[in-house]
Amino acid sequence: MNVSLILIILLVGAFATFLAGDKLASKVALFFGLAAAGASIVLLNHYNLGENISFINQWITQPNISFALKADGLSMAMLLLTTVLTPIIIFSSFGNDYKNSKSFYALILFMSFAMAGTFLASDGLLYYIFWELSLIPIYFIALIWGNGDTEERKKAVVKFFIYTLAGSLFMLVAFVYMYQKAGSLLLEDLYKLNLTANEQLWIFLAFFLAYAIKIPLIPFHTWQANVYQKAPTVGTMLLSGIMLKMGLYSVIRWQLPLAPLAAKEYMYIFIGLGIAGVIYGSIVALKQKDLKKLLAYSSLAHVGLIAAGTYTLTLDGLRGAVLQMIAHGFVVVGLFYAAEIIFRRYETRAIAEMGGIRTQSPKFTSMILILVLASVALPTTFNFIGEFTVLYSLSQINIWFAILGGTTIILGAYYMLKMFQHAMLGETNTKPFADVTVNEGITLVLIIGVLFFFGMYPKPITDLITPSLEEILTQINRIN
Amino acid sequence: MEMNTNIALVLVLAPFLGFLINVFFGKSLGKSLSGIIGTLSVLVSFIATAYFFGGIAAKPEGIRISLFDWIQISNFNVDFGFQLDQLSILWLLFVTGIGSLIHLYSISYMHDDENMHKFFAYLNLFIFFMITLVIGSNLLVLFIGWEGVGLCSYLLIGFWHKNQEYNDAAKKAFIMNRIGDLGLLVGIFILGNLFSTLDYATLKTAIAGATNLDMYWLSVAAFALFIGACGKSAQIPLYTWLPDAMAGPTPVSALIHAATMVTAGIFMITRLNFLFDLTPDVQSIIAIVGAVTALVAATIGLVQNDIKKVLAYSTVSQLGLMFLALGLGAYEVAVFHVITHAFFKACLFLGSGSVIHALHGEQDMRNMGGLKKAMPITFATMLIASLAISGVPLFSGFFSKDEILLVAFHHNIPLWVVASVASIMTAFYMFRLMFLTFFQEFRGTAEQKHHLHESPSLITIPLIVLAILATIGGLISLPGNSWLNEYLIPILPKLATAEHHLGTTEYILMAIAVVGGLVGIGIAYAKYIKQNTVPTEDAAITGFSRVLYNKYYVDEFYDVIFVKPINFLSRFFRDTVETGLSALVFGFGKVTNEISYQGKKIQNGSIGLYLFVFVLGLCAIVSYLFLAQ
Amino acid sequence: MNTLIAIIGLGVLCLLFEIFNLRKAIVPITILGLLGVLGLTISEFNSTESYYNNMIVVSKFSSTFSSLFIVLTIFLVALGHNFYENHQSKISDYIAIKIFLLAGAVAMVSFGNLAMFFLGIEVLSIALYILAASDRMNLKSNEAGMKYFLMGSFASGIILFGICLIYGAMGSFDVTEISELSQSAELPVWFPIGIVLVTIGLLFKVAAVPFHFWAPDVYEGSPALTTALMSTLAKVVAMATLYKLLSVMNADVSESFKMVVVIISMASMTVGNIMALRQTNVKRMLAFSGVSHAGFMLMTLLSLSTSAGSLLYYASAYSLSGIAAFCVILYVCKNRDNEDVVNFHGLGKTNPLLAAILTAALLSMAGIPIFAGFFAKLVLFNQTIQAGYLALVIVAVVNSIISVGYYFKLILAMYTKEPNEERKGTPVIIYAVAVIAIVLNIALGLYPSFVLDLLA
Amino acid sequence: MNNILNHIGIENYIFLSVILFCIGVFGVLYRRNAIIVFMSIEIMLNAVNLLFVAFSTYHQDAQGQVFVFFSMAVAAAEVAVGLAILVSIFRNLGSITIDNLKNLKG
Repeated sequence: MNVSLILIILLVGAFATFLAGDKLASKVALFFGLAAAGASIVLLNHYNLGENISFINQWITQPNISFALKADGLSMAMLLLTTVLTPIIIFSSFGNDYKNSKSFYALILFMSFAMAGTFLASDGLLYYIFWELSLIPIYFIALIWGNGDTEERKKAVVKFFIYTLAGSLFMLVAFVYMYQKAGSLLLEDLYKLNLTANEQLWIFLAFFLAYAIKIPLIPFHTWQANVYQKAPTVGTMLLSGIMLKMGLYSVIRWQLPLAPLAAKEYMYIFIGLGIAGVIYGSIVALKQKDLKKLLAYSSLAHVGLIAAGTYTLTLDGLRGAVLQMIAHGFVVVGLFYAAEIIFRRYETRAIAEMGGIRTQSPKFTSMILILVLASVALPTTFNFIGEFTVLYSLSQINIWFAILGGTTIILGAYYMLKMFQHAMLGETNTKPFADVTVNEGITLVLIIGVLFFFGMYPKPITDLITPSLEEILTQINRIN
Repeated sequence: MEMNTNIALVLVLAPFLGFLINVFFGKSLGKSLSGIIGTLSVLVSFIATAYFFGGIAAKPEGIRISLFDWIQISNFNVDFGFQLDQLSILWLLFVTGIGSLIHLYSISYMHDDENMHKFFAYLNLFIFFMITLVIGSNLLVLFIGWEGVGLCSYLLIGFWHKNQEYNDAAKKAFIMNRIGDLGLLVGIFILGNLFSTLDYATLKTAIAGATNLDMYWLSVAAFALFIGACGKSAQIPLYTWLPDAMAGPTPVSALIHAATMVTAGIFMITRLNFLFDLTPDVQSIIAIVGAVTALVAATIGLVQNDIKKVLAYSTVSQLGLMFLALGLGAYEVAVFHVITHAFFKACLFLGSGSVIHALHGEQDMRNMGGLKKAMPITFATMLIASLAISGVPLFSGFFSKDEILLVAFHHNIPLWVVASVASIMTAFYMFRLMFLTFFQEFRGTAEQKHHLHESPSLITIPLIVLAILATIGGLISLPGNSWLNEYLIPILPKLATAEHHLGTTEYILMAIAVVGGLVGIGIAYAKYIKQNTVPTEDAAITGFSRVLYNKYYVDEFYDVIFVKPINFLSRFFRDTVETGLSALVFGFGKVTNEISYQGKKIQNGSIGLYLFVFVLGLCAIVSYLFLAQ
Repeated sequence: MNTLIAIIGLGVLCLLFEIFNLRKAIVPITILGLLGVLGLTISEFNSTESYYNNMIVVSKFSSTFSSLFIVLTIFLVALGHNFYENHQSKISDYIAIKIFLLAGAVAMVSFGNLAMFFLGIEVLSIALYILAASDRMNLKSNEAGMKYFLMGSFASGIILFGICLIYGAMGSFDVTEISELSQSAELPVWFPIGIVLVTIGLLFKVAAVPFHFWAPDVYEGSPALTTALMSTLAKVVAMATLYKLLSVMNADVSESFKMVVVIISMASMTVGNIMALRQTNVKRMLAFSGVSHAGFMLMTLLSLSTSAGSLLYYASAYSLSGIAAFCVILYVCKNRDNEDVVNFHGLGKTNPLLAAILTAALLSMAGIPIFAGFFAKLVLFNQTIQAGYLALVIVAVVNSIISVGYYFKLILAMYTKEPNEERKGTPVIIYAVAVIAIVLNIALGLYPSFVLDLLA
Repeated sequence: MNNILNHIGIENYIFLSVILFCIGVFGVLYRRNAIIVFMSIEIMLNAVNLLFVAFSTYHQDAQGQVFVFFSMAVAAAEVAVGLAILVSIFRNLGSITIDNLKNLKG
């Protein structure tokens, strides 16, 4: 039993969903999503028992490329995030009618497949392929099933595609360059490379461009808000919940260990960029009129902090970043889902057109409040663990980083509560708001449950990721 | 040990259970039952606390309970644990004790509210977090409670969520608290970096055992922690949320914004006394901030007309006095004042609630008056509490406030002067409140007058209990023979060596304070009873009173220097920077497209041109290769 | 050699079929014949032999490329069945011309003597002139034919002049002799000039900047099937020939010559991609895209000794996706007077399969992973960086980004616009060819070693 | 033969051919009548043929002259196709000026 099983399940699932026809598509997709989640939990068990669940096979002889899927704690954690969120996301779409739903759900599973592959691949080219592959389904999901004016949407989505592709192509060049030196793109072979500081800098920058756009860090974020807004909520969830973690994961897995000298040399700049994103994102979020856009900018702020954490090159920074990635994955999916629930009833995403929902739907309001609070990292939620650890790591580098990064807890509370106040509170809305349905409730409660459970007991995840992060740190520190 | 763990869990979880029951089943339980469950759950905690209180004498080192590993940091682990020692038990006693009373009070007070079960749920949740704050064995568990009570404060201030102004107040409270929380976090970070632990006990040993402490960073940490305390305990510059927080139902003001939550800052500083003792600079800052807060808040309190606003500024002012004591290293005095203040201020708030209840929501004292006859119990209890806060001898406030003034006098005369002036003002505005509310003729509408009545017993019983406590509360720390000081010795070892004697100076000072208080009362009497003055309409207020009435325009000031710029920046970023960046990215596309458009003109279809370029290219290549070499 | 003879035989057979009135059987029989030839070629994969005094040299290079050409011709012939529905009386001519064209192509990659090279190139070109102008009554087709003819024969003149100078310098047409001589003695300056002239002639054939002007006009004007042929078969033939010519005759290419290649390569990519952005005619857009792909393929000339495999791979990837794309164009633009993007509106709704195929083909051309186009670029980048031309690779990367712009314009048109009218009929052959081409493309993407290792 | 080349020198043949070739090129570039353009191309080809023959003599090698036959045959085939295209253009357009062939552009 090895990790390729997950990929096979998801890929087969994508085809099966497509063949199942429009009526059955959503259920088949959910089935395969759950199967993948189940399989990954079983695999996690095997992994924890110390079994080798990696899968490595020669693929292309010239150039020398392997089909290498290596599962360590970090990959397993991200894999779980993907496979657990995927069925949740699929389930969350129940109740929406999508035309041509067989393609829609097939694309979701396919995207999940590509993202899972990205998290598992340990050969540079394989990784790159999965990385690019994940772009295609989301492009179509956003383009075809998105909302708003078609021309506007097209513009936003094409910009997103070209922009991210542009970034990643430079990463490809970096990989090719390293291939020249190493004769292979297997991660462990790349680790053995002894690149000069100058080479490392260029490689670091090439990677950075790819990741900064994907994550996104300012000032490369301009695609984000528009695409989040225009994409169907399922797409937005996939993007914000999992896909932007691909960038952050890649920083930890590829960028830092492959170009540690550059990472160390210019650490302050990149931490600074992350923190600038925190402040900038938070401030821009304040005055957003569209709920999804507001959430997009809040994502920008959160990932800025996570990125800053990774660039500290400390165990706390990396660990906090990973914890926060997972936590943010759940919370942001929950929030976007909440936005979707409102949209289903009010047909609007403009905050100004909401308000007064609390009197009509106290249950839903409580759930959204919990998500809001989790997103502002209230202790006992998972997000607090991540944010605290990241901020702590920043304080180890320089207390000012912690203070500036910590403004997120003030500004975050500001924009989130402001949104909550205007969207949910106030005089009873004249338009009726049906309370959450069972499906909606289950989804939200699941997410909230995860957030609280790991908020109180993050140890399982910490124990899972720590050894691999330590190994990565050894790689980062191997020179000098 | 097992027993203790279980009881401690009961102590912590009983209110949480109450919260869960009220949240999920409150509506179906009915109003009375949900109120009873809410009250009982806090009472259970109180009983559990009493159990520990009974056992603490036998175990002066306290009880430590570690439940599980919570957060792992590279250089240390934070466990989820409890520490039940003198300090936390003391705090738990009055939190759960007063908490129970206020719950009881709320059963009646909130009976007309359709969301009463939610109210009790939030109150229970608050008690749960407050207990967590107090009981935690390290700074991060404290932080859970710290943020948790902030959340409950947010929920309860905005309890009437249909009113967006209340929601604004709630939001403001939460955000200002979070500014403080950031300070607290920064302090935690520095301590973690310095000592690799956040556990109180370990921290204490580490600081005591350290050979060369980094004083600079220690001071920064202490200062950062102090900022945290400022936020939670409403000190300058983070105090403006507290008066606004009066938007919440009155029991909330009594419980959260007078008796318990706002004392969290004092708790935290007392908890970390071993740290603050090492940083005299920060202590001076605390003392000065405390004294200034006491004075500023008192001046504002002089002219407020909203009954709850007066009490709110009074609370800020009293908290300032406590911080003054903390800054002077007299933690036990601060704690003493916390306790007596909890009694009389809770009583005052509940009393004012009783008045507001009777007047159906009227809060402006200009529309009150003459309630003495209609509401005798409320009047009597509030009078006792007012006497206590004004420092009239033999009431609890006299002892605690007097000790603060004493300490101030011994350390720093100017601070003593400031504190004394604040105390005199306190006496004045408290009796201004009493006179305007209970004496003379009723100034409200006839409709209101018709409905005037004393509140039901569920409201008056807590008032009476609190009034009794406000009277006799001083007994726990009589000058020269202080049970409290003895009790706190394990926490504050300095006390063991401190001398307790009353000399001439002390008596003179006491006399000055008492006279001062009486003068304050006298002026109030002269103005509001003799001259029968009623405060003027808002528009007619002039001169310095206008400045005071408008709270020194601090809110407006903050609005101009923080809120407006941030909002401006937000709009600027949204409209200009975002569009600009976006245009920049699109710009690449636009430029290439434009080049493409121009390029199309070259491709004009003429064979002649094509061949010409062909030949040109040929010539260029040949000449580059063979002529240029 | 057997391949060449068999192909010519097949061409003659085609003409005979017309005489025997077996029109209906022409396409199937030709395809079968070509499959046979393909088998024959593959059976000779590992033999290196020369025939007729080195006139023809069969090597691994020539047989692999010949196989590719044959496969492409099979596709094109198969498509002809549908395309020439309304010209039944001339179908044998068209098919026969294509077969002869294939003969020229095979000759071009297996020449051992410059005479053979010249003949091959002329056979190919003349066949193309005819095909370009084959829609006699259509002025556009006439114009395309005329333009192509004039410029093509001009280029032929240049090539001939180059050959002449080489001959003048070396006294022989035999490439082996020439290459031996070129390494030993002091050479007259005519020799390199000759090489450069021949190279330029071939650059014209592959439509590299600045010799590319004919391509968009001719692609647009020619009948769609001819355009398909030009953009796939003709382009890769010319590229392979150029590669072979330079590698056999001039093993150590001078630095300044490489510089010229780098500049032309960069210019081709950039001009091709930028010009394609604003095109509304799909054939014209693919013409410019072809220009840019020529630029990419020229990168192989920088590492002549090692890059035969990558050229083959790139050529296969590019031409297979080209065939798939043109299948869809043939279907969509049948019975229409132009190939404007408007015709593709809503194809995603009316005909999802073909839309998906066209999308896949375009993604492959854009170099998105799992499609062969990605690996093609990858190995190319790899080799070019190895050869030390990082800057060129970066320009190529930037160009890949630009190219996405116009490929996606077409994809967007298919999926986001409303269809303007129903399209009827499901021409099985078009579907089959498109599916096979794209499946082959993806298969190459999944198993790149299969092709890459052939010429390693 | 030898003598002639000795007297005149191979360079001169090359120059002559180049000049002829260039005349052809200029003809192609500047003339607008399709027939004249064809003729110019023929001049180019024949300039090359001339050079082939000269080189053939220079090298004492018959291959060059054989090649001339190839090229003449090819040129003839080419022109045949070209003229055919020209005829159909003339039928459609009524003119053989290449300036009229500007419909395909952009």
